[in-house]
Amino acid sequence: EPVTATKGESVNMVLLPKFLGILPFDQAHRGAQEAHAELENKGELLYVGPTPENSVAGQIEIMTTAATQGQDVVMLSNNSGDQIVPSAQAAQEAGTKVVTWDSPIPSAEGETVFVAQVDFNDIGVVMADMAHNIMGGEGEFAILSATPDAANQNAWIAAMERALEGEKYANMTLVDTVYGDDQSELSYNRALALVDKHANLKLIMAPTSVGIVSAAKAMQDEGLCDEIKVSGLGVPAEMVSYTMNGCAPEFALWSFVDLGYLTYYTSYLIATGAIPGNVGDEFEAGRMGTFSIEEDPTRDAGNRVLMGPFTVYNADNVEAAAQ
Amino acid sequence: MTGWLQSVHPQTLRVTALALVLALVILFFGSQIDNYYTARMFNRISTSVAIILLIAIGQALVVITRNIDLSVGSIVGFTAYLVGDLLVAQPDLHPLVVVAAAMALGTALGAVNGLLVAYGRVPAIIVTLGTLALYRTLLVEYSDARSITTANLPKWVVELPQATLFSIGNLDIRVTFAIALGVALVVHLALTRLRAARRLYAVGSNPDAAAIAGINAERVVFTAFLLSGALAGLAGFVFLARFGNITVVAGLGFELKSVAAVVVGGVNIFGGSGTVIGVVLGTTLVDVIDNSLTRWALVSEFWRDALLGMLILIAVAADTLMNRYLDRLRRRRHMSELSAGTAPLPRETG
Amino acid sequence: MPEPVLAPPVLTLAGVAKSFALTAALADVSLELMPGEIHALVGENGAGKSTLIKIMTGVHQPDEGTIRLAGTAVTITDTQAAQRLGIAAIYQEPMVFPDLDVAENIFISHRDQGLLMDWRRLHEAASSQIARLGVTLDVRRAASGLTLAEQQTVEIARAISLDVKVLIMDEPTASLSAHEVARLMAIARTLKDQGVAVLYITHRLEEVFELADRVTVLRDGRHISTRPITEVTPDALVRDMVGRAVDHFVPKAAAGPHGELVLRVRGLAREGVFTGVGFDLHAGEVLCFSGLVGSRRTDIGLALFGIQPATTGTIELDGRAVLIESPEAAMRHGIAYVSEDRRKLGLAMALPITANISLASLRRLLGKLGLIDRRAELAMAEKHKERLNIRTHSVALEVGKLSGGNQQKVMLAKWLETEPRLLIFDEPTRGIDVGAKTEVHAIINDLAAQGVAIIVISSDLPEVMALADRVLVMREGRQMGIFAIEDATPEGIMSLATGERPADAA
Amino acid sequence: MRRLVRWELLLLVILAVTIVINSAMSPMFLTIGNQINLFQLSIEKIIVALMMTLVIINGEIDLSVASMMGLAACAFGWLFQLGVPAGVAIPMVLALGLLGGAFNAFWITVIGMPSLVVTLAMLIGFRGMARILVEDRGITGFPEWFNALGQQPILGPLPLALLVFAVLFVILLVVLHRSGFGRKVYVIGNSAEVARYSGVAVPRVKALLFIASGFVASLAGLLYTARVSAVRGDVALGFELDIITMVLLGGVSIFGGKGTLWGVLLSILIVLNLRNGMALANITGHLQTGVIGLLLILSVLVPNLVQSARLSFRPGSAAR
Ligand SMILES: Nc1ncnc2c1ncn2[C@@H]1O[C@H](COP(=O)(O)OP(=O)(O)OP(=O)(O)O)[C@@H](O)[C@H]1O
Ligand SMILES: Nc1ncnc2c1ncn2[C@@H]1O[C@H](COP(=O)(O)OP(=O)(O)OP(=O)(O)O)[C@@H](O)[C@H]1O
Ligand SMILES: [Mg+2]
Ligand SMILES: [Mg+2]
Repeated sequence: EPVTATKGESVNMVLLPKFLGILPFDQAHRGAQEAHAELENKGELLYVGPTPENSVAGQIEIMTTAATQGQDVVMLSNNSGDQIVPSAQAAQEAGTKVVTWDSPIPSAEGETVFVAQVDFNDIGVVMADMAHNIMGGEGEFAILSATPDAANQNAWIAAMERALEGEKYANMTLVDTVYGDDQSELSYNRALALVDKHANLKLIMAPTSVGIVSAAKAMQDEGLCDEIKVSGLGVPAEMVSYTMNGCAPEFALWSFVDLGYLTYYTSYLIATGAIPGNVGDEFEAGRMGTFSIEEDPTRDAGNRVLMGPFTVYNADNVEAAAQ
Repeated sequence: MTGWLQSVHPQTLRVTALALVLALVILFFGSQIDNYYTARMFNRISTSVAIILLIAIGQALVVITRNIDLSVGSIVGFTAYLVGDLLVAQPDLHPLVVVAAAMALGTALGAVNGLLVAYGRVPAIIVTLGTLALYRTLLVEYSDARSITTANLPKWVVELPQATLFSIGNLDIRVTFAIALGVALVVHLALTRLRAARRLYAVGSNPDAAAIAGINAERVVFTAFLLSGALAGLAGFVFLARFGNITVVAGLGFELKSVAAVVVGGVNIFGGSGTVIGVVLGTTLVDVIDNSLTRWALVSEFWRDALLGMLILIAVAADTLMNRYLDRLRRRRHMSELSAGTAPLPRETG
Repeated sequence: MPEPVLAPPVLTLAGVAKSFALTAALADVSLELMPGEIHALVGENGAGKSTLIKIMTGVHQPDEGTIRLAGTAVTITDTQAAQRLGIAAIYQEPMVFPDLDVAENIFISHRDQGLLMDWRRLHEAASSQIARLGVTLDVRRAASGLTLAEQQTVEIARAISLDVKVLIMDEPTASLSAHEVARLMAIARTLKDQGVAVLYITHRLEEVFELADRVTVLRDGRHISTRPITEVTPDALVRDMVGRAVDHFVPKAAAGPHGELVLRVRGLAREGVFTGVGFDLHAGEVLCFSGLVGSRRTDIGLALFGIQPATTGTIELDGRAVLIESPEAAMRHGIAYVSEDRRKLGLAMALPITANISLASLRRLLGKLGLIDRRAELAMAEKHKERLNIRTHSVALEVGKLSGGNQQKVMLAKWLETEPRLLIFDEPTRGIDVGAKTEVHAIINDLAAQGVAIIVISSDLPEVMALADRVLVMREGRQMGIFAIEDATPEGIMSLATGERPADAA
Repeated sequence: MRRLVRWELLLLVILAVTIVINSAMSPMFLTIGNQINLFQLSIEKIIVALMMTLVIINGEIDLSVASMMGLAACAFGWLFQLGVPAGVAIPMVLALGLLGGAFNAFWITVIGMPSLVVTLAMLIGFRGMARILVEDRGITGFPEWFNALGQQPILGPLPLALLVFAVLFVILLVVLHRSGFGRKVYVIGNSAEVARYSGVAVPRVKALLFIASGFVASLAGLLYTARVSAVRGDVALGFELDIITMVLLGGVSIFGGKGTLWGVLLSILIVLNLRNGMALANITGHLQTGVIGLLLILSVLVPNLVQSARLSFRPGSAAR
């Protein structure tokens, strides 16, 4: 019997993104606001975050401050790896729940539960499949990731490499993995360097929204879109022109609005004590339906709520999604 | 020893040493990377140099006056975003108006720096460390987490990076690169020919003496910041055209990159000396090293930065030592001529 | 002889006063400059001379008083304004732009030369300005390599190249030797003939009497007297300046037998700089280096002090050959070098007097743990303040705020404190007043009497004649000869230094 | 000298105002726990800032400190993964810090390159070496005692890093303001030539400072590792600007020769309290950096304006 949330309780909640100022996290904020209104929470929903330059130290600082302020729950898109653990544990001890979303705490220590946008293994498979589609099942491709420290990207790349071992992908070779540090300029230059370094390159797979547009623009600018395609994870609004002109025929993403919404519900329920946050808890998350807490198969430890699914965008649906 | 050394200006010597180092670096990578000496490589590097060169030239103007502008990265981001926003709202604006708007915006931000440094007498590093944060804050607040996307930009902007002015064989001279080179040429001519521009050197060389010589040092410093802002604004426009997708992190880190290009290019960080040719060579040197390392098969992704740091260090050291050696050679030659009685005595003999 | 001047004064200062935080630098000073006169301004160190001229050129603003130019009251807000009014100055401390070449340095203040640089014309014009001063200097050279005297030359050329009504020279000859001084005086006279009012500040009284039409004395920031030169005697002038009578030069103690051989130099050379230097120096002996500006005397000092070590030759101290490759090494051997350029090389201008005086002998102030004994440091500074008569209300004052002469004394104090065996003075009395000069000479003689071996590099011939036991003459980096003082005449030294007489005639 | 006293007075006033406003805004602010947290959150930066004060007063700059912190942390993680016991790895990492500092010092004092260029290159270089060591891994699982060093109180409520900060402050205070070495640091900052002509071994002083700077940075890197009990390639990324900001706000002249450690201590307290107060008021991200940037500018601008306003009262005495 799934648990339903009691409306109108007073829960102070903090939504803590990797950093402020970019679209996906703002969308998640919108989803959380939607849930906040729906649940008639008498408490406050705060949206605070660090700057991109100071992300790790900033997240730790905000986590510590939230505990000091006696907030009830921090919803964290973790950019700090396990460096956040001591402060998250301290927060838990002080009575502040820590729910992660988008990007978990790798060791799961100090984390109550992780709201996963999709199954990380699935992302690997989908990326492999998109590559397979675009390349016609054979040839060389390379990965352009964010930073070497980006935990999600690393997990997705690992999952993709596992998927590539399958029979279906036998004629595809992953020749290189490079990092554009989630900055347009670096990503753009790295993409071109990949092209020069690997004469037979057919695809650049960029599991990061900054990387994928930069790579697409680079291929377009150098007139390479016919030979080398771009794919990965991207925001439809940013990708629409490249999908329509064939530079990036296919890419995937999930809804950050929904992710924010679901994270809010999960956190609210845990903070109000409606669910303890253990494996097996089942609950109702408003318009999104029923979810449950399960063990996270993509990490050595930790639990997750799996949102899913995600959408693969192509020329047929990207324009509608970009609106 | 050769006679020409004696007549060579020290700045020329400096540039020569730097050019030699650059040549060595290119020769080295040529032996390591297949298809290195190709038009494609030229196009890659020329286009990637274009943005940072504009910023570095502005930075050089400021550094020559014994100041520093750490806010250039934020100015680039700010103008890129605002001009993008303007273009989304009014896609039919004439390109020249757009460029003018970008430069005006940059100039305005540079003016704030300049006012505070020159007339507020606040050290440049403090002012621009402050505005580095402030301009970025303004951008974040203004943008409200929206980003500019390629899809909403006019076609001519999106296509600008691939626009080619003319080609020599396969060598494309892209418009963006031509803009940067054009600016470099204009500034070079100004710095060597324009009387007013020489005051930048005077002020940076000895601010006290400048005041006493009747130079309006405040105005000179203010102007340098204006120009740096204007060039960062122009770079912001090129940035917008090149990457299309502008978020609040646009231009992050350009401040240190431009300072690196400027000091590698032989501009004295304590003011008073430096040439545009040096800056062009310095920018190119750093960029060639960076771009070559990413294409060097032997080097794994994780080794790149360590090598980049070491190569910059070695290049600058080589430049320093070579420069010092040439200078010593020059002086020694002068003295041996002196004692042989073939050179004019440098001083009064009665 | 000066005619009685009838024309109205070109520049009039009336009741000018100026104070800095705790110092009243000027109080109720009035001064009139006539067109076509050379007006000398003299006074002790710190009397307020430089402050007065900085008020005329807009560097400082007066607290009280008025300035009139040709009868009309003016406010001189900054140096540009002064230049527009036709007032230019050569400052006491040369202010050149090290990164610009000599020619640009000379013409930097000219604003009527068009939009673009004409480098060829610039260099030609600069060459001719320099030639007017009787100096050969490559105008394409960057000013950073110039010696202090050369910098002074550039300053002078800059000032006289401007079309001025009033030219102020603040100790222009402080680092020039007789030869260049003569050229400068000739120029001053030419300007005077063209109707320019020249205000000439100097501590060398013989120049006052040779050049000036009238002379004004300042003391402690107050105007003491202004008189035609014909109506004053040197002694009267000194009395006005100091407020009491002063003996001009301390007579040299009879050159007694000198002590042990301290320093023996043979075949000393530094590649491309100087060559063939050799001499002996005994304890208690004063050896003076004489020569024209740029004759590389300073460089020998620098070699002995390890700043720019010699490349060939031997240096023996107490009969043992030593290698001096750094100032630290030189100081370990008991060598001290008082630089000619106090501003750039001698003093840390932003630090207090105490820290400057103790700098070279810090080690002796260090207690356990390497901490500075501040009380001892203060006592050290006070001791020198007394002994050298350093004019300041507090030894905690930043050195940069002292007058030029007092700065010089602080620098001397720094080196005296190291108690060296061999002391090299480079232009030790540059810019210090007659009283102080006498004091410094007395100190040098004292030190010699105590058995310190002393080298004095000086462009001031009377000083050389007064101090030296022997004189070493340099020309263009070569040692031309050594005289015992009994055999030396100023004319003999000069002709050797200028090459008018073959070297072997010495 | 008197100027500096006035500067520190100004900082003291700013600090007092910050504290008053903070405690009025948030009841949590003045709790001991929060006060310790406020230090803990930036403790490594402020430790490095103390050493940086000496480097900048000496007329130089060390931009490589944050990368050295990262390298130290990564070297520690890497050694630990290799099976080196933490107790052995610590001295090895500290030695690495000395070595890194000596490396900087070599190019600066022996080759004669400007420290800005050298340390800018090593800002990239040290970070790159950290990358070589850990690549894309995150390393955790250090021994309890090690993590405790960064997280548990050692003396009363005070954690180790805060004690290190206090001890380092006192040591550097004595060294800079009382010792012969400190005097030389000031003189060199004022004019390296004057120092040389006075027999000061300028290269030795500079080299010592850079070596010490490398050492302190590596120590800070270790303290950071203990505090967050994990290591990644981006440890301390970008800290250099914060560190330099604190030093400059403390009244230290970027041209060298001027400034005191007291000023820097006050500026550290201001920045930390301001940050903390804003965080408690939920002002984060760019707004926070913006406010600190504004403070940095205003703290110099306002006194300047006040001064010239006062001077223009007495007509025509604009002191230059
Ligand atoms: N900027 C300043 N701040 C404080 N005091 C100053 C400043 N400039 C000059 N003074 C003081 O004013 C007095 C007059 O100095 P000034 O330089 O005019 O003397 P001077 O007559 O030129 O001496 P000298 O012959 O040594 O050059 C001195 O006591 C000096 O210390
Ligand atoms: N061409 C030059 N380039 C750089 N430095 C120079 C040059 N000529 C001289 N110097 C430096 O200037 C200082 C004084 O030099 P020099 O030996 O010519 O002085 P001097 O004979 O004492 O004459 P002066 O009266 O000019 O001091 C020394 O430090 C010397 O190295
Ligand atoms: Mg004077
Ligand atoms: Mg000399």
